[in-house]
Amino acid sequence: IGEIQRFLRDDGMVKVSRSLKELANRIRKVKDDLTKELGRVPTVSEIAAEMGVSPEEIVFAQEANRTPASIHETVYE
Amino acid sequence: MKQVHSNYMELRFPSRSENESFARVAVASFVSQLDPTMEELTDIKTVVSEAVTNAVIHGYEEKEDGIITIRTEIVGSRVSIEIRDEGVGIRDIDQARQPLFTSKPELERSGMGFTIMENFMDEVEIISEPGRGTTVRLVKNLKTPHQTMAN
Amino acid sequence: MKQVHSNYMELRFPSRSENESFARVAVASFVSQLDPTMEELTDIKTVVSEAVTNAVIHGYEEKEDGIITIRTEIVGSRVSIEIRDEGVGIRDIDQARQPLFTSKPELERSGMGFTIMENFMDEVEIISEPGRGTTVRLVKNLKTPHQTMAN
Ligand SMILES: Nc1ncnc2c1ncn2[C@@H]1O[C@H](COP(=O)(O)OP(=O)(O)O)[C@@H](O)[C@H]1O
Ligand SMILES: Nc1ncnc2c1ncn2[C@@H]1O[C@H](COP(=O)(O)OP(=O)(O)O)[C@@H](O)[C@H]1O
Ligand SMILES: [Mg+2]
Ligand SMILES: [Mg+2]
Repeated sequence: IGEIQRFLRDDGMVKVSRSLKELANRIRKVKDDLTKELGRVPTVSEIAAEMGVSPEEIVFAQEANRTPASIHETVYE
Repeated sequence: MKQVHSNYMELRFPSRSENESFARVAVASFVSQLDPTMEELTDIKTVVSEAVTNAVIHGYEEKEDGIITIRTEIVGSRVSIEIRDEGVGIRDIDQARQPLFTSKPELERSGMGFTIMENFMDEVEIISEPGRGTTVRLVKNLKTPHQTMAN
Repeated sequence: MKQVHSNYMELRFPSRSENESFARVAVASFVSQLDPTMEELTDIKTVVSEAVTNAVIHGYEEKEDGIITIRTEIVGSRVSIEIRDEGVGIRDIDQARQPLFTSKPELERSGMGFTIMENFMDEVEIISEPGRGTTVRLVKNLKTPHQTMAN
């Protein structure tokens, strides 16, 4: 279990709001690349497959680019 | 023949503006099972935001203890989303649907919520009764990846 | 004094394995209101997966029309998640909690679901009755940004 935990925790203390923003930026880039490659807009699954995450996670990460993820962000930053 | 994929989810949460973001992610992530394009998902997130914001601001007039219910159903490539509140309701639905109509100009509302829903979705139905609440039923037929390719 | 932030959401969906990913993201996106660390959010996603998978595989024995309910509550920095099914239930809860115990070795289950929940969460409560179903209550106290910085 210690090992599973360590493996799952490699992101350490990074705040979700920041980490998701980075992921959201990568999604945008993958989407642009796939659009050129396929000659059409990619589907969410195609982007998810390219990034090795589930389509649901893509949706979640994308949200980070829209609003401050939390009430704390405005308070503490 | 392949069986048609069908599934649903139901969501309840209090009428607080910070739940708008959660609601759009929950609905969009559920719909992502159908392999939509990013644009289709953005449309869906936008209309969910509009409807939830309406429930918070108009339905419950910013009282934070109202309950908002969202039911999302997928059957084949058809997505139905129902957003319900038990708030003040709408007296004149035809007027509410008019572009630019808003009953709260003092809050700098644009009056474009229902117009956006009509633009982004294939069907928009509003069921409302003053004092009882409002249900907005939205339907979108997703293009299958195959159809998208043909475009 | 600052008022404590509190909020909740309730989610219902049928017992299909394709809803596990949706459930995980829905809970995570709700909890992200508290701006947890990535590590805390990963812990929460993992335990939701484990509990939903248990409801699908054990509770409803892969019948797809069972209903799974998740209620998530946040009060201050305390997150409570309740995952409920109305499936077969658990006869011997102490045995079920044992590391490596599984009643379905033929499905290559690891028997580590409850152990993972105990490791990642601060409280794990299992309420179950054979023939009635199972409720798993999980609680995690998030470190506030201030505490995290002090570490
Ligand atoms: N859930 C609701 N409950 C009560 N009234 C509503 C609701 N949704 C919309 N309305 C009414 O319909 C009007 C138009 O809504 P909309 O097109 O979204 O514009 P806006 O929200 O900018 O006012 C609102 O101003 C309000 O009077
Ligand atoms: N929701 C549930 N309904 C019925 N039985 C359950 C449920 N969750 C867990 N169990 C029982 O507890 C055992 C241990 O669960 P878990 O630790 O997750 O291991 P695994 O799922 O790999 O078997 C399961 O094998 C099953 O017998
Ligand atoms: Mg509006
Ligand atoms: Mg398990």
